[in-house]
Amino acid sequence: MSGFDKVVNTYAEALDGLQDGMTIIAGGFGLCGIPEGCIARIREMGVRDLTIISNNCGVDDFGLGLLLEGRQIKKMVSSYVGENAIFEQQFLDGELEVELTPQGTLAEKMRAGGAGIPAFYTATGYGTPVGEGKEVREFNGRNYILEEAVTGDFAIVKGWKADRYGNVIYRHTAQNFNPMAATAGRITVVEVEEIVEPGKLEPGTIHTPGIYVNRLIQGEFEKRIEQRTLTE
Amino acid sequence: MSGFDKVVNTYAEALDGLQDGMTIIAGGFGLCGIPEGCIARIREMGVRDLTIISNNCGVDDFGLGLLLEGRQIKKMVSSYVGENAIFEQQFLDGELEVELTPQGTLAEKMRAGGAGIPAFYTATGYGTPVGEGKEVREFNGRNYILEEAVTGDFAIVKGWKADRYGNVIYRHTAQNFNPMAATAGRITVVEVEEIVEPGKLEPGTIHTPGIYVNRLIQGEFEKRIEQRTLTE
Amino acid sequence: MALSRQQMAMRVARELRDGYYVNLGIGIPTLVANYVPEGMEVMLQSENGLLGMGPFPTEEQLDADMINAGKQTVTAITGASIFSSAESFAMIRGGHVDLTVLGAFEVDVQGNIASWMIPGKLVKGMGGAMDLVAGADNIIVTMTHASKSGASKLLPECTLPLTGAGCIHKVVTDLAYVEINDGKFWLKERAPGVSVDEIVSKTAGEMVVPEVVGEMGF
Amino acid sequence: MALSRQQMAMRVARELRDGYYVNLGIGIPTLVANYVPEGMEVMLQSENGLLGMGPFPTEEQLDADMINAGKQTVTAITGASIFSSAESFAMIRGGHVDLTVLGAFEVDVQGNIASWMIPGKLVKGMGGAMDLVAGADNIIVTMTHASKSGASKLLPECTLPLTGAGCIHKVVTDLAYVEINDGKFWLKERAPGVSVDEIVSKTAGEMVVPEVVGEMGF
Repeated sequence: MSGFDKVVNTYAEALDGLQDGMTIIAGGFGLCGIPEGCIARIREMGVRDLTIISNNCGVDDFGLGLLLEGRQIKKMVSSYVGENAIFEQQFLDGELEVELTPQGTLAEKMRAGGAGIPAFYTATGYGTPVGEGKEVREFNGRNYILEEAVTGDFAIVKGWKADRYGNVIYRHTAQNFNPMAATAGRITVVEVEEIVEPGKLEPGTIHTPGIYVNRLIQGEFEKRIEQRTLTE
Repeated sequence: MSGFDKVVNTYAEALDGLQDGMTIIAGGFGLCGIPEGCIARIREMGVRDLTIISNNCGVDDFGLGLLLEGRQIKKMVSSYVGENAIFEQQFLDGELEVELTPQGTLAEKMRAGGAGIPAFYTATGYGTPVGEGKEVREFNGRNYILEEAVTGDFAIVKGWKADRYGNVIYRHTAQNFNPMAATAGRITVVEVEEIVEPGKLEPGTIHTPGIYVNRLIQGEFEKRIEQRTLTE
Repeated sequence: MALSRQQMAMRVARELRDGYYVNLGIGIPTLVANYVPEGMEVMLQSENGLLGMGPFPTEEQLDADMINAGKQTVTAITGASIFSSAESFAMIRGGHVDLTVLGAFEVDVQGNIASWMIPGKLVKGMGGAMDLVAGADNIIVTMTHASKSGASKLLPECTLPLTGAGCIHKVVTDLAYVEINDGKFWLKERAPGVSVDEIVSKTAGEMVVPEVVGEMGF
Repeated sequence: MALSRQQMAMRVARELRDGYYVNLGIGIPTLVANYVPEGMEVMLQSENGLLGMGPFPTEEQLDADMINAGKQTVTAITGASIFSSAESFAMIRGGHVDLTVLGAFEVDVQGNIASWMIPGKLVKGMGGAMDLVAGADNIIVTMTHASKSGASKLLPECTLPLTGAGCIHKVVTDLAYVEINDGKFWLKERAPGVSVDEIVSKTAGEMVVPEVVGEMGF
């Protein structure tokens, strides 16, 4: 198995090296497909002054909300942060900095960070507060703004199945931001529901090739539902 | 099945509307995963002055080489065009214009074209003939050049299986440029080895969602091997 | 009489075509899915990464890993595809979605839209709205024509921070169907029993009114 | 005596580490795969879209849909992944490949490399070479130290059009292992029986020569 075996046995190993002031890119959308175990471990570690790049910031007592509770986040880069009273309080108190980024731009910034694209143009946000201070350029008669890539010291990612080489498959819409996050961490940690032997996953169905993954851990997941909507 | 049934029964229908002077984006790498039926039909149609954006240009008597044979190509945008004597002759005679583009930049330009990203920066080609005349910009102490997206009037794509809604799966390394090509055509034509009913393909394993596909046709493929290398 | 929310959704639904890929925002836009005309099929795109969104699940189908952009549990229809958020917004930004329906606070004669931020109030974020308005060629805004206090939402110039610039051409309000072109509102249809005068009086931006304005039928 | 092609590949192989993802170019670089040290595993990336390239196939395994970047039929190892060319070059350009080995016509003291185009000769294209040299932190160029006519390929400044600027730091030639830093070549090792004088005489760019230059062992 040797050098390509990415499996670690504890979250302590998985997040070894995470320090105050670092930037973390987190997968997940709402509470769906979030790296629950990594978040719990970061809470336990007590590291502070974190910059977190994630589409949302969880709820008060679950997901990234736990790190707000621990006053560990200095800055959030997100598209929507509306589900969280602690968030609101820390923001109003000036403890928490927020950089609102359109959802598609955020996904593309992560992808760009992993793909060696330092910046790209997008029409999203042109003429809005998001475009303020950013370069505007016209292509084919339309105006676009320049957006720069993001990368993280760590990326924390939730997968479904992975082989020991770190080839990952996501389940349903729990995919969301996870594949891009996985490419954009200097150290990428993936937690999954099941680890299988190499060869068990069909090569053409792998969402995140193992080259992006540094540490892999099997976790247990509450998978809390944010809005339980049922058919009548 | 209604409005989402993308299946057409003839290549004539599949390429209806293709005219002289148009730009075609073609999937494939070498002779692997090339839209054989579309190419044959374009040869038959005799349309001329085409701009073809494709990583390679086939060989003399197969693949896009057939369109060279028919003197139908005005310009090739490719990363490597070395396997083709007709190509060489037409290029030296000044009949054929060639825009050499690094392979990764070409793939990214197609993706950008489909993804509404008009341009992006890349280090690839900086300081080389590819960078000449292109904007150079520094990000984090490194120099990058600006590359613009490409789109086509048509995209011609080779898949493995697709459902009638145009959800496509590629087989092995016949994937190559096909998924990006599929996103970048005003009209995207996909030919596959097998068409199945919707629901037969697992939603999370689909490489090209049907939203990108306008016309789908079941073809027959020679799948010629360019370099047959066997283990001793 | 002003249209109900259901009637507004019904009016929007008339813009659907067979085979459309559609993104529906939260609120009235979501209701549009209930009024897809008989014999027509549309496929719903949810920007978190699902093309072919189905109805809410039964207890047995309920799955925390299957949600929509509103974070509600949903199902996927037969023939759906599921992908990353980067791929999802590639579709959106690349103009592959045929119709986008969303709410707004204000629109103006230049086709600007404000829908995400009220200064002084806590800002929750734009989510995918800026990408949706920037990416789509075909957008319908649906909102009440005026606020409860009577202030017009169809303005000469948006007063709130924009979601997108120059991207809106069609507006369905509770009073009218209005198009936006050449720096003007163009009154196209009125709600049953609503007078042109009422619509004009509640439209702050310049509006072109044809001699005859047809009444929507329901 | 100058190294054979096999010995050059063997010398390059000493730069491999367990768990490295490696991209090997055509020619001598391809031979490196034959000299992976015992007990060490590396995974080969093929830039058309395959991570975990295996050996050539048997007749039974032969599959037109499974080729490498040189368009040769190959196999995939257990634990391989297959993806689009855009994803493949995201890996490459994003710096995720641990080691890239490729041939060249020339390198110079600034770390520039020329490997794809000889003016006056027909240009076939750069393929993925420009992406590979721009994306990798760790690149080894392997080539003969001088041309057959004796012209040095280690120059003060490349004369041919570049493949990449300032990106090369390690060169394995048939005569020596040379590093490039601070605008100079640094002689690190010499081929068995090759004198420092010969190396210096065949190196046109400024070269720093330490007092003792160890001989490569094979």
